[in-house]
Amino acid sequence: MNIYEEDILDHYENPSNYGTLEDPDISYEEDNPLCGDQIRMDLQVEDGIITKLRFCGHGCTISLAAASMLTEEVKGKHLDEVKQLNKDDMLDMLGIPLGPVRLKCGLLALKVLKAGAYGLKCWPGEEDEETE
Amino acid sequence: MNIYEEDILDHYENPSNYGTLEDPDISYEEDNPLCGDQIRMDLQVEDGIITKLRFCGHGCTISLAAASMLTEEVKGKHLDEVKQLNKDDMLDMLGIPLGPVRLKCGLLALKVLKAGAYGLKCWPGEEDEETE
Amino acid sequence: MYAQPMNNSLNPLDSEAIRNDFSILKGESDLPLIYLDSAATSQTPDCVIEAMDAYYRTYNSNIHRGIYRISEEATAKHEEARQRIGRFINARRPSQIIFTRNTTESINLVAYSWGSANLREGDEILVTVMEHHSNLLPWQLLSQRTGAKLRFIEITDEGVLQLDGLDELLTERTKIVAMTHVSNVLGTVNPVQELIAAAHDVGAKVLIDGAQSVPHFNVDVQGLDCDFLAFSGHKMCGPTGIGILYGKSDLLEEMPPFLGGGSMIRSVQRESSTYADVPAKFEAGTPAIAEAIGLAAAVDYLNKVGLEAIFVHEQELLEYAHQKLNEIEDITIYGPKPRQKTGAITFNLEGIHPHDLAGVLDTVGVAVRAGHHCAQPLMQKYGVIATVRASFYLYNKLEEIDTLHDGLLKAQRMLTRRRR
Amino acid sequence: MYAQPMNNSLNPLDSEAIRNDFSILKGESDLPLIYLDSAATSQTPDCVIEAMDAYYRTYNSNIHRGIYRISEEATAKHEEARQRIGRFINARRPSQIIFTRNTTESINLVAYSWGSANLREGDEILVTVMEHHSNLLPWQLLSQRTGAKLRFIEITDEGVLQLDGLDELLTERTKIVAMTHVSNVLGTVNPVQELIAAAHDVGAKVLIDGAQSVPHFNVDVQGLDCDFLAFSGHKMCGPTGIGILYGKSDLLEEMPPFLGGGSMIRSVQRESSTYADVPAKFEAGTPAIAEAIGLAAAVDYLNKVGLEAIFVHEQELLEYAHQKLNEIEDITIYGPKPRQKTGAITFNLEGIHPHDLAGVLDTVGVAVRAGHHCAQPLMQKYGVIATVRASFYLYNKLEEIDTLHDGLLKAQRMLTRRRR
Ligand SMILES: Cc1ncc(COP(=O)(O)O)c(C=O)c1O
Ligand SMILES: Cc1ncc(COP(=O)(O)O)c(C=O)c1O
Repeated sequence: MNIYEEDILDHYENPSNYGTLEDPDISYEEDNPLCGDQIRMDLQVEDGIITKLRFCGHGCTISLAAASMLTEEVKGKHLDEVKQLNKDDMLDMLGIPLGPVRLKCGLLALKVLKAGAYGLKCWPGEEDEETE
Repeated sequence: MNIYEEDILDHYENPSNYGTLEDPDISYEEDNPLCGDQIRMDLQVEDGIITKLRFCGHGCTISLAAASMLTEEVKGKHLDEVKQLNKDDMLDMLGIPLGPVRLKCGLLALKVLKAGAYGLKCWPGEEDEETE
Repeated sequence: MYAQPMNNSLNPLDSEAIRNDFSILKGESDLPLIYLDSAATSQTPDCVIEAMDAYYRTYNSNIHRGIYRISEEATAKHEEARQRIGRFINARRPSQIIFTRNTTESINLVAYSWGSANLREGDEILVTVMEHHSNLLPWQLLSQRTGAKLRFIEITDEGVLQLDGLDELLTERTKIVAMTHVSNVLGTVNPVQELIAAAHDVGAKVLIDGAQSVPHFNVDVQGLDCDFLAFSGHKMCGPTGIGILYGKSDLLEEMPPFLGGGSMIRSVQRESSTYADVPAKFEAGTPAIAEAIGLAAAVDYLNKVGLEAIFVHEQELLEYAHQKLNEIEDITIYGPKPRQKTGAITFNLEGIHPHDLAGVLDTVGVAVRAGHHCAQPLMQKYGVIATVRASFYLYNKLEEIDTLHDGLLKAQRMLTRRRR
Repeated sequence: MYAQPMNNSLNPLDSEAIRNDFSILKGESDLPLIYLDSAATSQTPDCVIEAMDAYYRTYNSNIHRGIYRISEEATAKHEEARQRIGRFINARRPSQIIFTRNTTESINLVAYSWGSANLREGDEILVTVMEHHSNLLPWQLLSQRTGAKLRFIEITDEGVLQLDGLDELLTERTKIVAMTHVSNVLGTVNPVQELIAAAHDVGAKVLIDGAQSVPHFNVDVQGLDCDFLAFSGHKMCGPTGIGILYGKSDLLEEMPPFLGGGSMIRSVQRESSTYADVPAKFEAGTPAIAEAIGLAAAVDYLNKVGLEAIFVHEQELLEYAHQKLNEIEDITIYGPKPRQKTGAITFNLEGIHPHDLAGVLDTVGVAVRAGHHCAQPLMQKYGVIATVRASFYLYNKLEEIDTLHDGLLKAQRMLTRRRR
């Protein structure tokens, strides 16, 4: 399995929900200082439901494709559901195996979205796992 | 070849020139802090010639046997000759191979004697060798 | 203390089978190697050597930030090693495991980073008289930098901590207690759990020097509640060049960096920088990658044999060693009896220099250590300059103690004649 | 600069034969490993792995103070390694070679020990904009501790040091100049010899970061007259976990200790201690014994192949790489031309993220590094966040550059469509 699957490249080339919102209820932006990738998410929310969202930024195929896929996934969902999304959900959407470095790319959009949904302290992929 | 040769043990058991001098011209003492061995050398010198000498102290077989052998060797010699003695001369007297730790024991007496003959900055075995 | 009670229905350890795991113990030299110096460094089983070889021969590459197969593999294996080592001491999170070179560097890291940030003139650092220089010098240097005062817990003649009057020593002025879990000279197992609780009562942090405990019995950092634990790979069947510092997360997070360089940063500007999260913050530069992987293999090996079985086996060796060595005339054995200690027996024979004992033992193939064992304050307490130490590990056999015993008699025959 | 002129009658290096010395390059995976990341870490020849194995399998033991055969053997081999490594850089004495974990620790040792003892507010530390974080962060931290000010030598657009106006930067206030011999990103070889002389003229000391020079050409510390030189084993065919600090004897002797612990002492009392002579003073705790022995084997290996032959071979690879990569549309290559540099070629392709370039190259078996290369101030100077770097060493072949070239074209086909 190759990380440059057609599906990833399609999203990279023609991302869904790319852009910004005029008057977002929630807007959050974050970068990965190691590679400079940067994603911003703008959300319009009604009764906790995400009615509209846009992302923008720059980055590698993985971080942009992940952002695009994620926006498709969460549109129409409740913020509480967004808060439940984890690393594995994001990897399922991407459908490719990611090495430790690219994992950070793959999770950047999710991090931004969750940080938007509520304050987040650390990277989703880096939540300190228990040793057991 | 064993470091516990009879010759070494003999010197250890019946050291030559063990003791102190009443009124030495030169007296110098030094210890090896790593193992606590301690040697003192008292010398009587006439016109640069060592006419009488005694050593005392405590230590392992190697350091005491070395001291005993060394006193035999240098008695009647000129201090200038003493200054020329080096690690290999001492090892020749001992006649046994010494590992890096025991080398320090084997050279303690020589160090003390040479320090007595003139100020010495570092251990004879540790004179910084050139790399080439 | 150590994981008690021992399960006595435990399968005894098969030391013959174990010896087969160590090439060095199968060597074909004329004299067999009777290795009784594991407290200095342990032997390395073949599986550990092979784990490192596999790194070098199949996926050698720098970790973190490498976007290609072997670098991803190396990164994954390195971080997996952190996990496995963390689990071995029951750390809650892998990020609490910081890779260093050895116990010494681990302790210095705390003394520089935590120490310089937290100690002031008037504060006190409490250590014991039985510390290895590696758990004393860093605090001496810290005390010179900060003006904090070093205080000492004394030991009894039997070699156990003198805890009456602890109230005098452990006070609100005490900011950190740095103590060894097990004495590398006497084998004494200290009551660290009680001392940690007492230290926390006065608000002091506790660093445990686990160099001689982690290899020999189950050390549970959450159970002990220690703030820091330091240990070395090379004393627990692992390679040289790798040690561990465990720390409580909140402490590690608020500590300033120690070494600066690659990998410990989040972002660098010319004049200043922000730092990475733990553990990266404390791991500047290319780490000892092969060695971390080797240490994880050692941990797996110890788990496979079983720490409890190792402990029981060592107790058996110790009891036998005490019994045999006590038969020797003019011997002085330092420290407590078996059952209150682990791993090592330390002694002197009247009138024979420890160097000579070690030298004669070498002629019969027995490797022991003679010297101050990097514990001069302890030697000073006993009024000696040096001792001989025989120390045991999972691969030692009872018969080896017979050879030790006979070698000591040989030394007496050779060297106790009529020396003054 | 580097040992010039190159002897052109030199036997060219036989890279096919050399590849046979490295198990990892003979791997039987489906995709061959085209390893173009030696500036991050080099591959390890089998002879180095075997030298370490021999230690573990036949004479593994703690060094210094051990009075038995294998400890004496280990001690002798460890000190012999110091000699051989010293000779490799033409150090006058083995005691000038201090074993550390890596370049990073070597530089931190100087910044802590020499730096804390010698720098005051108002003093200045001069570095360059092309430093690796490991030769920047230690000085940032030192400047925070002491109040000394960091100043920077700029670089030109071609990636060489901007030396007009050096008089302004290098003054009596300058206490130390810390600079890399070779840029790990651009490959630029800096005129360190001239800068060392200029620094000495104003009374400043000079630390040379030799991480990228010592592996690639002959570095002569006496010829250069540098005060300190730092480098890493893992970038010169040696193992991980070992680095070197070279220093001038008088400096090392007057510097205070850095890490405290076993082996660095002469004598220890409770409150204070006296310290051992160099190099022991700076080598607290059990050192990376196997690794020192491995690094000496690596040095022997490099000597056998010949540093001059390696340098010539790398120049050939570099010339070819520049030529092939320049054929690619929309490529930006950073840094100077071959002949003014060594080891590495760094570039970006318009509109493609460096991570993606590295990712696509990985699919054709090519291992390169993408990122800021621990040189963010340099990235900032070029206004980029990351680049791709291909770096070469003795085992690389011209054909591998063809695969790199083709992989880059593949990435362009895949990824340069109509992204905004
Ligand atoms: C120029 C330079 N300096 C310092 C370092 C740091 O070396 P290490 O990670 O081995 O400490 C590197 C390695 O990338 C380097 O290239
Ligand atoms: C109790 C104790 N602490 C610290 C050390 C130092 O360990 P290392 O030399 O691996 O840093 C030792 C090793 O002898 C030890 O026994």
